[in-house]
Amino acid sequence: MAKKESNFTSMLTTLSIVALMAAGLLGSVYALTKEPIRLAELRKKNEAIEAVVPEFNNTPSEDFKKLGIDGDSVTLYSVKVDGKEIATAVETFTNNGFSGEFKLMVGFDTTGAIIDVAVVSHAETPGLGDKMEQAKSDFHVQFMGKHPDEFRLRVAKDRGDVDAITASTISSRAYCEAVQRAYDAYMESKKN
Amino acid sequence: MSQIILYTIITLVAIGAVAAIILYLVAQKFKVYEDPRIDQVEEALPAANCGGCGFAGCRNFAEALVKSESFDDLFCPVGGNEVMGAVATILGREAVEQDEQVAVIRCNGTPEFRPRTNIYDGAGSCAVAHSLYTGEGGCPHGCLGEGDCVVVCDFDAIHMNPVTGLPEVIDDKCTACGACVTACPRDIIELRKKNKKDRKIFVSCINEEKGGVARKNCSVACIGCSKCFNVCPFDAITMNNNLAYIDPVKCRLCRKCVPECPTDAILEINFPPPRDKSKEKVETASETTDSGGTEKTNKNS
Amino acid sequence: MNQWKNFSKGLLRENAVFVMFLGLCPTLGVTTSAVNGLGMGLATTFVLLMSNFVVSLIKNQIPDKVRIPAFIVIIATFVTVVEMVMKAYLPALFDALGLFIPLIVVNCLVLGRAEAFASKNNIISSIVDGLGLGIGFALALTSLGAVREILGSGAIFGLSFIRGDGMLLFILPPGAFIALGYLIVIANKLKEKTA
Amino acid sequence: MNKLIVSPSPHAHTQENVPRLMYGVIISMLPAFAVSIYFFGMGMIIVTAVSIFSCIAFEYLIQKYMLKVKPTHLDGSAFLTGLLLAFCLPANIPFWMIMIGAIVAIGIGKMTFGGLGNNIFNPALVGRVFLFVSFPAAMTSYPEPGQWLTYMDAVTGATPLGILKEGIGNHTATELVGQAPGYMDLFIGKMMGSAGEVAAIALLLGLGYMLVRRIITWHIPVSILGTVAVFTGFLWLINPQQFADPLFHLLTGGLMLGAIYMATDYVTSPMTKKGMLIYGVLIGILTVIIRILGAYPEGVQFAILIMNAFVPLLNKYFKPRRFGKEVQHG
Amino acid sequence: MEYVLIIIGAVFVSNIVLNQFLGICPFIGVSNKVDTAVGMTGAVTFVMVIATIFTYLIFQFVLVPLELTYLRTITFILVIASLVQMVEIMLKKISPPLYQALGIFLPLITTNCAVLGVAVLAVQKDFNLLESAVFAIGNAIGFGLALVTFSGIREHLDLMDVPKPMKGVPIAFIVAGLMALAFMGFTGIV
Amino acid sequence: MGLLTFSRGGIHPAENKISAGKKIEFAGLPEQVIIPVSQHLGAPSKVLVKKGDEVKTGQVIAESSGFVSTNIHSSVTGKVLKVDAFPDTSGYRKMAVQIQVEGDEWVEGADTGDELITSIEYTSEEIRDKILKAGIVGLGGATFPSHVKLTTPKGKKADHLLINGAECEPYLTADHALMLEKSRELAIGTKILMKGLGVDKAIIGIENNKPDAIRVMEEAVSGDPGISVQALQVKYPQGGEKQLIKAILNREVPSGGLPVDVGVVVFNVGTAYASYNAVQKNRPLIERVVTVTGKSVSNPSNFLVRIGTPASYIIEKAGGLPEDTAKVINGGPMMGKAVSNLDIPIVKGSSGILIIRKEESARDAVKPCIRCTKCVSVCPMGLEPYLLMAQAEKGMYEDLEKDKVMDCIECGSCSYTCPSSRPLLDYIRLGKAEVGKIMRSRKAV
Ligand SMILES: Cc1cc2nc3c(=O)[nH]c(=O)nc-3n(C[C@H](O)[C@H](O)[C@H](O)COP(=O)(O)O)c2cc1C
Ligand SMILES: Cc1cc2nc3c(=O)[nH]c(=O)nc-3n(C[C@H](O)[C@H](O)[C@H](O)COP(=O)(O)O)c2cc1C
Ligand SMILES: Cc1cc2nc3c(=O)[nH]c(=O)nc-3n(C[C@H](O)[C@H](O)[C@H](O)COP(=O)(O)O)c2cc1C
Ligand SMILES: Cc1cc2nc3c(=O)[nH]c(=O)nc-3n(C[C@H](O)[C@H](O)[C@H](O)CO)c2cc1C
Ligand code: SF4
Ligand code: SF4
Ligand code: SF4
Ligand code: SF4
Ligand code: FES
Repeated sequence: MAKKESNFTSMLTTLSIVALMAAGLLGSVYALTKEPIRLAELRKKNEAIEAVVPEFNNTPSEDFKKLGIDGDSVTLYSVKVDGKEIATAVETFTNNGFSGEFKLMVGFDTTGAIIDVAVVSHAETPGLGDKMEQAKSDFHVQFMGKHPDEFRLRVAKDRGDVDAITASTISSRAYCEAVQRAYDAYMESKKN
Repeated sequence: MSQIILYTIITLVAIGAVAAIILYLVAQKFKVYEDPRIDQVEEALPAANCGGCGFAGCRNFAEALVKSESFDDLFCPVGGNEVMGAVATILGREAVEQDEQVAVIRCNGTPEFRPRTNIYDGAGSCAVAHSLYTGEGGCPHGCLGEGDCVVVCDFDAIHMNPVTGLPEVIDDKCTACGACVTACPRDIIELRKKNKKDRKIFVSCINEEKGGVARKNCSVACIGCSKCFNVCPFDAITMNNNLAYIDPVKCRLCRKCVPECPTDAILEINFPPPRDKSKEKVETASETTDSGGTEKTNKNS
Repeated sequence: MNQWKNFSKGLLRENAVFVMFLGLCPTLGVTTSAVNGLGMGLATTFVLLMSNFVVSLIKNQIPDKVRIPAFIVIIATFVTVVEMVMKAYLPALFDALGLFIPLIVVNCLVLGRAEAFASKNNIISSIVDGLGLGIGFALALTSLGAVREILGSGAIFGLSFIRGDGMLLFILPPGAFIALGYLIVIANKLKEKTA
Repeated sequence: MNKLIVSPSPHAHTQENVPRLMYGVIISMLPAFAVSIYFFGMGMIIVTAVSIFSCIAFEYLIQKYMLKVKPTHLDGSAFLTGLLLAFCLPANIPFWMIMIGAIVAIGIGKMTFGGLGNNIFNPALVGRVFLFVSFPAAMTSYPEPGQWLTYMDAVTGATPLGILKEGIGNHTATELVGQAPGYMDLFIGKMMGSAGEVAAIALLLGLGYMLVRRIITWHIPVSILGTVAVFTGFLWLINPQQFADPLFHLLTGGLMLGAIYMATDYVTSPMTKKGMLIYGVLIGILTVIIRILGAYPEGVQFAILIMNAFVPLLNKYFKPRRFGKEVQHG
Repeated sequence: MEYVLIIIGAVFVSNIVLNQFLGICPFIGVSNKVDTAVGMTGAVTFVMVIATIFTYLIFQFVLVPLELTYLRTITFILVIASLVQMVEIMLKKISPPLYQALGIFLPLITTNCAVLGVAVLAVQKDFNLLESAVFAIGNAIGFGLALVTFSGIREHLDLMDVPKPMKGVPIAFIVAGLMALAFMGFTGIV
Repeated sequence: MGLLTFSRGGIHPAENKISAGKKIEFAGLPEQVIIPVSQHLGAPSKVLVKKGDEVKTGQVIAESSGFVSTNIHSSVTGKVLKVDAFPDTSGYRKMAVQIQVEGDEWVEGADTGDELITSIEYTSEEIRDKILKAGIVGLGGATFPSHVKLTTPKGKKADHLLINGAECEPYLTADHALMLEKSRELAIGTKILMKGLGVDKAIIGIENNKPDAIRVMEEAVSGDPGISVQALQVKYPQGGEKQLIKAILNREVPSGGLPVDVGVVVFNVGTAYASYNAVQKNRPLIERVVTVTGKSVSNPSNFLVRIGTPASYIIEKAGGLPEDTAKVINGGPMMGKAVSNLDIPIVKGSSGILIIRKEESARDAVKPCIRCTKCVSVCPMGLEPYLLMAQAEKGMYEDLEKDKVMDCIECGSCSYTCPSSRPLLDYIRLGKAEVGKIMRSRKAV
């Protein structure tokens, strides 16, 4: 079959047809994957929340409020069982990680004690800073059950109660800072 | 859902169309004349604009192709040989068929024939040695043995024989690129027609000094006696400045000249051994040079 | 054309990464582990395969002047499809590959093949070509990922075989360049042997 | 008669050659080596021996079996690379890490480029930074001085710069400098740090020796040390609470070792005096920036490597003043 | 100050080539000569800034309102491709010398991940228009810094005796790796 | 005045002036002489004699064949044996006249007496003509025809004459001996050259390691207000004319330019002495002072040698070739040429025959450049020898030209100083030759 002649109309029509077909395909795939993508994202958030609080039966990822703090915002998810709040999961951040910003999820029970801490996203060095991930070390365990009012959220070097990850003082310190920020936000929200 | 598909279609088509129209208008307005062959060549290229060819994009490469005389160093790694072939067709620059050639070393001044009179202690470069003096053997035309030719060969086709102090060409590897010919400061290397079974007959000397002088330094030098010239039935030999030269095209490899040479300056390589006793001497001579092992048929007997 | 030859050339002889040096960004960017390399390789293979297929299918309907834009649209479409599907069903891998999924669009390998091969050959050859190159690309990424993972974390496909950590450097950017540099040398040696 | 030797002029040559230069540098490092043995004892000896031996062995093996060229492992440069690598490692580092560092230094840093004279980056520093990045834990725990019979089991602590980096923000610089050893201790090397970098006085002695023997010129070390002094002095004058004083910066960390022995490596430093000065000043600036702003407490190693990359450009754009460029009448 | 930080971050800390792995193909391909590298840098800067601004506008004012952000990739690449071509055509007519200096690099830039990458990163990072432009400039400088330095090293290596199997691309990668290693020193300065 | 020197680069190799203080001795006449017809820069002279001709000492046997060319005279009396190509220092054959020596009878008009003729009774044209006729070329080594240097190009003006008594080459003492013994003649020769050139200032530059020569010369010129003596620090290559001009007058000859561009002309002391003989005594240039020296030489000497005398002849005179000889050099160790055979004739440019022992001769194995910058810092021309060598090796001629390879004065300081024993100058010379070719062909187009 001979090649098509290149003139303005043929060019325009071909391009339009290609774009049309592409758009058709894209639109349909989008429509098909839209829900799964939303679910996947939700699942991620919920998983992070689940990791730091006890069982619940509401959808905390849809029950949240944002609180502006330190030039950015912290999100507080309220965790409920049968409509009764049993805990709060706070998504908090720090800008002082070894590689800049990272995000944590901190669970507080109704008294303000820490239930658990999990890492939401980070760019710390694999093998060093990334030991703060729950799966990679027990660093988070020392925070469980501690109440920030009596547990000094600082690394030992800064005269605190936290044992830093070996060779990762910077990450550990940032981690503490983020937890502290979560607590501050939690207390703030309690006040109102 | 259908609404999303609709928006998608509209947006995409709109962007596409707007881009196309603007481009079309701009192209019309800012037209510049260029060699149409550049377009043609560009067509043939993959348009990957990957820079793999070393140029800044396919068009740039196409311009280079159109402008350049030959395609040496110009190659598109994405398109490969097919594309390059297509480009050659467009530009009508099919490689001209040539007689296959191979490099030969026109010096046979081994230490045995050309005793060493000096020791060279300068930079390991023939060019440097050449500009300095006549060479360890005193012959102002002979091989200096520092291996400039070896260094430039990209095909590993030429090596120094440590025994003879002369370079040797591996015929199968030599692509007749001529790099060694240019590199040799003494023009010792010549590209000669490749014959059947890699046979060669050539005068392995380029000394233009008078016979006596030439021979004093090297016992296998061409002394310009013209005996070979007289015996050649095909007029393949010419004499110039006390030096015989065998034209590789006219030469029919009859070997008549070989035994004539009083100094064994004419080499025959890769021939079966001579039938005749009187040629024994010649054979020994070429055997010595061949001791490096490049030649196969010599030892066939 | 001999389809096996057509397929196998992409594996080593004309390997995109080791020989043609195309698509280097994802090669370096995502290969912190063998799995990531494999995932990226397969995603690229899919796009390559589909775009080669579609391009060879419609090559005669497309006027020359709009060839490139048309191809880009086609490729971008498949890239977006991969992007969305991966986000929906393999979110962890999607996070690991990040920016490099959309960047498949500009991978010279894909556009180059569409242009150089698919727009000139029939459908079967184009598919085989895309598959060969794609798998070659995936192989290269997987091997680089494996090397970096073994040296950098002392693990392979996530299975750790030493206590503690490996040489962290290989997980970090400099390690990617250095490992690839030496892999290219090894690939060249292999190529010489098989040639 | 003998055969006459023929060669182009000149027919005379100095006594100086590569091994003599290299061993000259090695001799100049002996005082620093002695001080380090005094402070770190057995660890220092083990680390140095392993490092030197591995560098020479890897050079030999790579040249002989991979590059297939005549080995030059005894020309002193591999010895020197080994010695310098040892000097910038902690004296308690496991010996297998030293060997990895050596193979990286010699294999990647030097032989990949074709051996002596061809490399772009300082091999010993490549080895060190490779280890630093690969094994940060081991590379950031330094033995305390004064332990003679310990190696990997040594008691460790933080370097003065480490104390500064860790503490700044929560404490003032003056407080932190006070926590570190006193200036006299810093000067004689009684502090935590890499095995050979501690003794400022011994290193300066070595510098003097190299200058007298004309192995190196003053341009690089002086421009680096001068820039660091001026830059940190300036900051200190602005805010002594936040920034440590220049003397502290000069005497701590690997600055002396780097400025005297590693930035001056012929192969990886510029070819002209102008180039050397620019190179030195930029190393100084980068060092201070990394020390003060960066994530790492110490910046010399990176500063030198970064500037190594710029050396070809410096050589390209800073040529010696040619004779007779401008005509003078006078 | 904020803008300065964006630039320093893009140039030194997360250098687009040495740390982000974008634009590696031209980094390896067009780095044989310093002069070429300088030309390439000029062209990349030009296109990167314009492309980032355009794509930013289209993203914010077309795709976001229509909730079509998933079309990001396809629209961006279309915009960049057309833009490059348009610039090329116009440059050829308006300023042939400039075209000679920069234009020849333009086609190469379409398929350079760096341009698309920066455009995508700029919207991903929620920058505003000015920040996006500054971000693009920073990355272009970062690209140029790496490319020019690297080409200086490669020119230098041409004079050196690099072992045969390492010659060319392999040694280029090793050098890039060691440069990346050196640039790790900038970690944390912003 | 204090000690002066040039400002950048330079080296100080062991001086080894073993033959210093030896009186100049006439070497005598050999059996045969071989007189090359090209002993100078420029066009070879045209041979006027043929086989069998009888010639007298001082007779013209080859005449100038152009402006940059000069006459060649027979240095002996005898019969022409052959006009043929004979090997020169390099072994390549060059045209020369071989004469069987029969005696030493001078041509008419030559004044062979010793008395000093002080007054100069010639115009500058006449001086130039006499110098051309006498076949005088620069005896400092470059053998550039002296009458050309005396002819100032249009639009340029010389204001200073420098007499080069630096003799910075190790071992050589020929100029030194000449200054000690012929100081008065030298002073007159200097005045002749000043007149020929039309300048009224001349400075004689002498390195400080020859204090006796400085004293003697100061005495000899004390009556002439226009001439002064300048003591110089000992530094090689102080004798290079560009360095000498920089040292004494602090002027820099521009790249690619000539000394006259900064108003200076430089002559060697030997040239000044030869000019005296030519102008005042009608004696053409047929002999010169040659140092024969070396650590093993039994009798290191300064000989007055007839042009064309075989090197082997004067080596015999100095006690014969020592057993441990490895290398024989025509000239000094820094710039001289190693000879490939001992029968080569002494020519106008030969300032010494240096015999080197085995242990000093061999070059070390070439090692890679360690980029120590020593070559860069010793190069008196501000070049980068390590780079030039690499470029020459790789055939990068454009870059070579850009990096000013043509400025290299081939002093060899770089090769001398390189700790890696790199043959820097060997390759730089090669590069210069190639670049020179390219530049000439460009000019031709
Ligand atoms: C390549 C590399 C990556 C690093 N990554 C981290 C990190 O992710 N987190 C961290 O806190 N420190 C990191 N560090 C910093 C050092 O380990 C630093 O010495 C340490 O944080 C402070 O020492 P300390 O924790 O032993 O007191 C890294 C260092 C290097 C060389
Ligand atoms: C081509 C050429 C032309 C020259 N022309 C002049 C001239 O016109 N005037 C002059 O004073 N010297 C002239 N010279 C001589 C040089 O200045 C210089 O004295 C000579 O080359 C020897 O110097 P050297 O021994 O330092 O190399 C010329 C030299 C050359 C090679
Ligand atoms: C490196 C170098 C060293 C030289 N050393 C001397 C020297 O010591 N004495 C000398 O008379 N000429 C020396 N010359 C030659 C001078 O440059 C110059 O040619 C000469 O003085 C001019 O005088 P002439 O034409 O009478 O020879 C040297 C040249 C060079 C390039
Ligand atoms: C003054 C001087 C300093 C040197 N510094 C180093 C160094 O820091 N690191 C190193 O590996 N080699 C050093 N060397 C040795 C040598 O130059 C090095 O092995 C080459 O870089 C290898 O090509 C030095 C040599 C000298 C003369
Ligand atoms: S350089 Fe070329 S012509 Fe010479 S031997 Fe090698 S391949 Fe043959
Ligand atoms: S043939 Fe020529 S280039 Fe080769 S070694 Fe002999 S002289 Fe040198
Ligand atoms: S480059 Fe030339 S001028 Fe410079 S030191 Fe070497 S020989 Fe002398
Ligand atoms: S003196 Fe020798 S080793 Fe030093 S830079 Fe020059 S060439 Fe290289
Ligand atoms: S893949 Fe990034 S520029 Fe080629």
